[in-house]
Amino acid sequence: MDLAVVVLLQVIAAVASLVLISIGLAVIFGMMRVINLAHGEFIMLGAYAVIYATRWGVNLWVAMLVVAPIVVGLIGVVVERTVIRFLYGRMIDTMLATWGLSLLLIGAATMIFGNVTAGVSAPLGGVTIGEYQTSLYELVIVAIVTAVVLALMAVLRFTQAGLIARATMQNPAMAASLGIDTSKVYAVTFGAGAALSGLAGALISPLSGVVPTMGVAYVAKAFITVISGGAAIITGTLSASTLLGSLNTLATFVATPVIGEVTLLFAAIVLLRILPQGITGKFFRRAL
Amino acid sequence: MSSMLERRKVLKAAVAGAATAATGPWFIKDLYAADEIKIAGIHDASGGLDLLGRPMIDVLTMAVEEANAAGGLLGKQIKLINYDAQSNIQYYTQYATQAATKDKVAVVHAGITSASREAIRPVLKRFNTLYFYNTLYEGGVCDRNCFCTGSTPAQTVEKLIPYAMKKFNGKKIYVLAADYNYGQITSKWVKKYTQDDGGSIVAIDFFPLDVTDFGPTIKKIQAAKPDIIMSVLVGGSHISFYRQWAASGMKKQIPMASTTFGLGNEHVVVSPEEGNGILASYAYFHEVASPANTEFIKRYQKRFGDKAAPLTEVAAMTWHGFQLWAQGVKKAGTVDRMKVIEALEGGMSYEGPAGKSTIDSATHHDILDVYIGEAENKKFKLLQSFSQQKPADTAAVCDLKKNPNDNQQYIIDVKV
Amino acid sequence: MNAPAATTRTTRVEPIIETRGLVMRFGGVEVLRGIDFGIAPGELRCLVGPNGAGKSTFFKCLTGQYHPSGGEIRFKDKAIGGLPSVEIARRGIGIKTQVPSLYDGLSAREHIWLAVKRRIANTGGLLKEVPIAVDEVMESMGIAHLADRTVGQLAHGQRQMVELSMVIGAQPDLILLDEPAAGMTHDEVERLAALVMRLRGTCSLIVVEHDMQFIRMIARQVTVLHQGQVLMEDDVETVLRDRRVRDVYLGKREVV
Amino acid sequence: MTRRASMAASLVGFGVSVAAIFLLPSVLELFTLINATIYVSMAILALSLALIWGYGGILCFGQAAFFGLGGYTYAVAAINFGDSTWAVVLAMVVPALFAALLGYFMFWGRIGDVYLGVITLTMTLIFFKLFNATAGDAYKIGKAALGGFNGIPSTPPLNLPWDVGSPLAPEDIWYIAASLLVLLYFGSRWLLRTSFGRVVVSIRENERRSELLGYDVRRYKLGIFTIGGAMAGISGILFANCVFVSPTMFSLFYSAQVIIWVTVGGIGTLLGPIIGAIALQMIVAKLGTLEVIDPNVVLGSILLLFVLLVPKGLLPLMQSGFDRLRRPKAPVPVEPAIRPTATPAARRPEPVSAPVGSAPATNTLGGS
Repeated sequence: MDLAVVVLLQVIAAVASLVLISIGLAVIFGMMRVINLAHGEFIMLGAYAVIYATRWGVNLWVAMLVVAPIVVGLIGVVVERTVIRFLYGRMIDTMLATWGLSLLLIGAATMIFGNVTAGVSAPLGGVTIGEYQTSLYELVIVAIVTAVVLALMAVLRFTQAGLIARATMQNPAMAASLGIDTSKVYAVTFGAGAALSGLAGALISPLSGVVPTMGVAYVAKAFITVISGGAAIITGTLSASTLLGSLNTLATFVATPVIGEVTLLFAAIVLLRILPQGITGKFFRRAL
Repeated sequence: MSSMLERRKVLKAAVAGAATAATGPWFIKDLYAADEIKIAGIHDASGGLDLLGRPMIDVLTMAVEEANAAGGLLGKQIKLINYDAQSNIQYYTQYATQAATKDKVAVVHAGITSASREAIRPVLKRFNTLYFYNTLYEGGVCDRNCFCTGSTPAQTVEKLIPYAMKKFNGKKIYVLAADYNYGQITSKWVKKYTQDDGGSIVAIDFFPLDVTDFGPTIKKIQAAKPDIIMSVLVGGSHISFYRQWAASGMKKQIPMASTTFGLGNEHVVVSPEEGNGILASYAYFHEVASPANTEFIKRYQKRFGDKAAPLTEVAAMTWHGFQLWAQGVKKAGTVDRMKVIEALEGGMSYEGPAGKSTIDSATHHDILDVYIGEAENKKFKLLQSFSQQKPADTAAVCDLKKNPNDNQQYIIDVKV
Repeated sequence: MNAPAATTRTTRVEPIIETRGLVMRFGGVEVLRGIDFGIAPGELRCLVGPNGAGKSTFFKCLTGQYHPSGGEIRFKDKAIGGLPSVEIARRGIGIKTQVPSLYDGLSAREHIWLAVKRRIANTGGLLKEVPIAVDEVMESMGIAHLADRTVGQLAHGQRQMVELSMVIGAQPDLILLDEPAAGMTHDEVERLAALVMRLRGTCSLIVVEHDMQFIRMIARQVTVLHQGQVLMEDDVETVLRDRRVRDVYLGKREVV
Repeated sequence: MTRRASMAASLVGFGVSVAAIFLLPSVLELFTLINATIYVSMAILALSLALIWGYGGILCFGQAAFFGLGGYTYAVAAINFGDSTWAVVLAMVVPALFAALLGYFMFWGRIGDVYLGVITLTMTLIFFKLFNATAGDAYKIGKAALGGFNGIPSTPPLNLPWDVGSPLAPEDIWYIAASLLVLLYFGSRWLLRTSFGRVVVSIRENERRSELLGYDVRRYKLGIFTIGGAMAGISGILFANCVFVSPTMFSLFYSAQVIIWVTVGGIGTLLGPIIGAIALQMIVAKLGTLEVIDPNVVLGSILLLFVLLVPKGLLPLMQSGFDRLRRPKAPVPVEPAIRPTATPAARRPEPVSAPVGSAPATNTLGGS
């Protein structure tokens, strides 16, 4: 019984971490039809932001929840202004350009931070569930991810900024004729997506080693999750993460971490074959 | 490409003519190569294995510097070429080829993981270049061109398992191992010695070197309820395990021993709460209190200052490996590969920071002093030592005296 | 008006293509609302109607680009509704789309080659016949002088001719022309009309066109589509005189 | 260029490359020659993607999958057979078969542009993970242990056909690799001139049109995809011979690099990607030894700058520059001189989608 609860918690944690690493990419893809292959490096920069902020004496939670998103968000705006905006409407080209950016950032990080593994210790201790112990920090991540998703939903649905953003993404020409500064909307959206990636990196940093190349491990997974989810940002990411994350964790329990990963990847391939537009291309089409 | 070659030739000629070789660009050094002995080091100074690699490079550099300061070898200066394989096996092959065919070095000290060793061993054998592998590993390499100076399971794991079972008063062991030849074979030894000592293995889980998420594994371990965790994990990513293990609160519940913890200074990287109490066994610890070691560490810290990391077996054995080779060259009076091998096979021995290492001529492995230590506040507390342990595992399968042309790594058939 | 057309007319010939109750829905919007339509082999039919009447959607259903939501399409007495485009093309329907659909990076000759090669391969002919046939088509269509030009660089009228040549070069049994005269000069329109007249009899044609001059030049029978249904069907003069037609369609355009 | 001029250019190119193949071993030192062999084998990989992506319009992020399969098949077969002859054949057949299977799965499922990219990428990752996890004793194919992370370092080198006693020296492998590159390059040119090749190109230009003409687009895509897979397998064999076989062959690193080479060299050309592959490898190798700047920075900047400033790639840029030089002397053509550079639509295989809703703005309103 306790084991079932623990497994369930583990599944929830895995789904949350998949949402966490994908949501920044999903915002940028869903809103702008741009696939940002430098997403993994935004995660990496978020993690480094935490490492350096804590070294300079910033409180760990402040570093994770405030410093990292702001730093990476600003980097995102700069990237949008200097690269992405020249490539709107050219999806493949943006993929290639952001891939170049990804390599550039890995190289730059290697030169600046060194190709060595840094890390911070996980805050908080364990909690006891019956006979089992689990990490409290994992549960905190679940809570933060839930909060982020709810906030994102609220922003998109209920605020003026969200409406402007959605309008611009739906029909830029129309939005422009209504007096909306579309290029500003794009920049802010890209920045917001980057900030979410930065947050992801920050929250991951206590759990895994921080190296310049760490993003590579996440970008493919995030990419696959977002595409499997389809165009709807939140519903798509949630549904794909739930499906893929659960399969991954259960397979890991039954077999090995490798089989878990492979199960996730196979599931994504089969899913895309059945639903070439992703989950929300078929279901929940009107969702956010 | 040919134009580059052209330019190089022209430059060579120009510099030779002007006789200003000393200030010439780096690629002209071939010209006065005859005055020096070139050796190569190939280690990971970056990437996931940098924690292990950098002290090895530092120590090798220091060994060459000290040798040169003392007048060099056979009256010639030694030139060390350090390659950074960036934790990428492909670079190992590439640099080994380069060291052998382009630099034409006298010896290559190289390799951290067993994967990297098995990648370069055939290359150096093919190009007739002597090879020293200075890392502890799973045993079984039988190759006359290769000397393995690090410890093997028969020297360390055999001592560690009964010690841990007694200290932790438990018999059920859960093994976590890196998923490549080192982890695969070492976990077999762990199983063998556990069973020899009356214990049992609950499970063996393998993890690729890039795995960082151990959440499900930690839950699995809890469900299996072992008495002891045995970690055969390797490299930067796997450090996450120690962190996540402590964060889940399990560290207080189940004690841990390891064949690798501390080897890459994991005990310094993680916090004391995460690392304290983990048992490990090596042929060298930074904390070894011999005069030779104290003196050695003093010189090392003087040379590298702030950069000086605590030294571990891989660094110490790199030192021993270089010294053994240098002694072999002196005895042979030449850097000629076969003559040096023959000199080394004459029971060559060196007494240094890690105590006495003697080359076992039948296996090309070392007879070593071995210690068991416990991590305590980013250091190791030495609990017990065992002097002059033989590489019994490899000796059981390899006899280069009888079969000098043998060239393989025996996967020792562990009876379990 | 809702009676199956054409077949009830003078001859009792089996129609080469026929639709019954053809319906096409997009989400909640019904663009085709039960179209009954048919033409006899060798017939040339013009299809007119205001913007949004469903003409291009109708063509897309006939060529398998859309899968009809309901109703039936029969071609040469076989049901083809919902078959993939390739299959329909192979059974002998060719289309010149409204926006010229060409290979901008290829030469005109390569365009015709692709069409002729498909036809000859389909009929089991020898590949070495292809180049000769390609030259013939270009000669007869009057585009031989464009043969080696990259189509992306041609003027609009020339592009129309290349696409038309490609469609004709494939020698389908039924040709659908979606606004072939759009963007052509007066001379080009006249040549086009002559060409269409020449094709009559060798194959069946359905032409969607707004240019009433052009329709008058080529058509006898005209079908009027309005809001996804057949409004009327008659000879060209009758249709053009009809008040309903003027109301829904011609009144909005100053073509006549 | 007229047909005759291009024929002459081909002949000259062929002559120069043959001369280079035979001259290089005598001027280069062994190490450089081995590196040159690696470059050439990677250029074959670039060529395979040039066909699949540049001409077939299939954005494949997983060329490394075929490359790795080729390498592993070769290693496993050569170890088991002892003789490399059938190993070579198998190492082309297996990736080709796999490409055919994957292609069937994708093209018959009507999966397009970005989704093709995701699936091929995912496939590569699966291979990487699986082969990385084969260190255990259980993972043996015949006599060959797959070795997991370790790979198969003791891959036997190529030998003379059916003559195990004559393993080839690094020089011989150079001759083979370089000749293969030349052969495959001219073979690809020939392929694109056949009727199959022309239809493939037409599909890249306008898939819908080819379908409406009655071409079964899926089969042609499958064909070119399979050929590209086999070619990547050949590259894998050569790589296995001059480096060694390990799971890194399936890594994102190779998939990424090959896309960069094709982009930089010029998509829609065959020579461009070859030049791109060789030039960029040389640059990165040079920078790697200088240790001043991280090679990733250079590679990333190059890709970024090319996408932004030279989206058509190096070779088309040079060609149009060349044409512009020649132009004033040639008789002024009658039509307005729009060079292909001005038709960006032809550049990318798939029509690119704009931000939501803005794509088909103009044409759908005109009456349907």
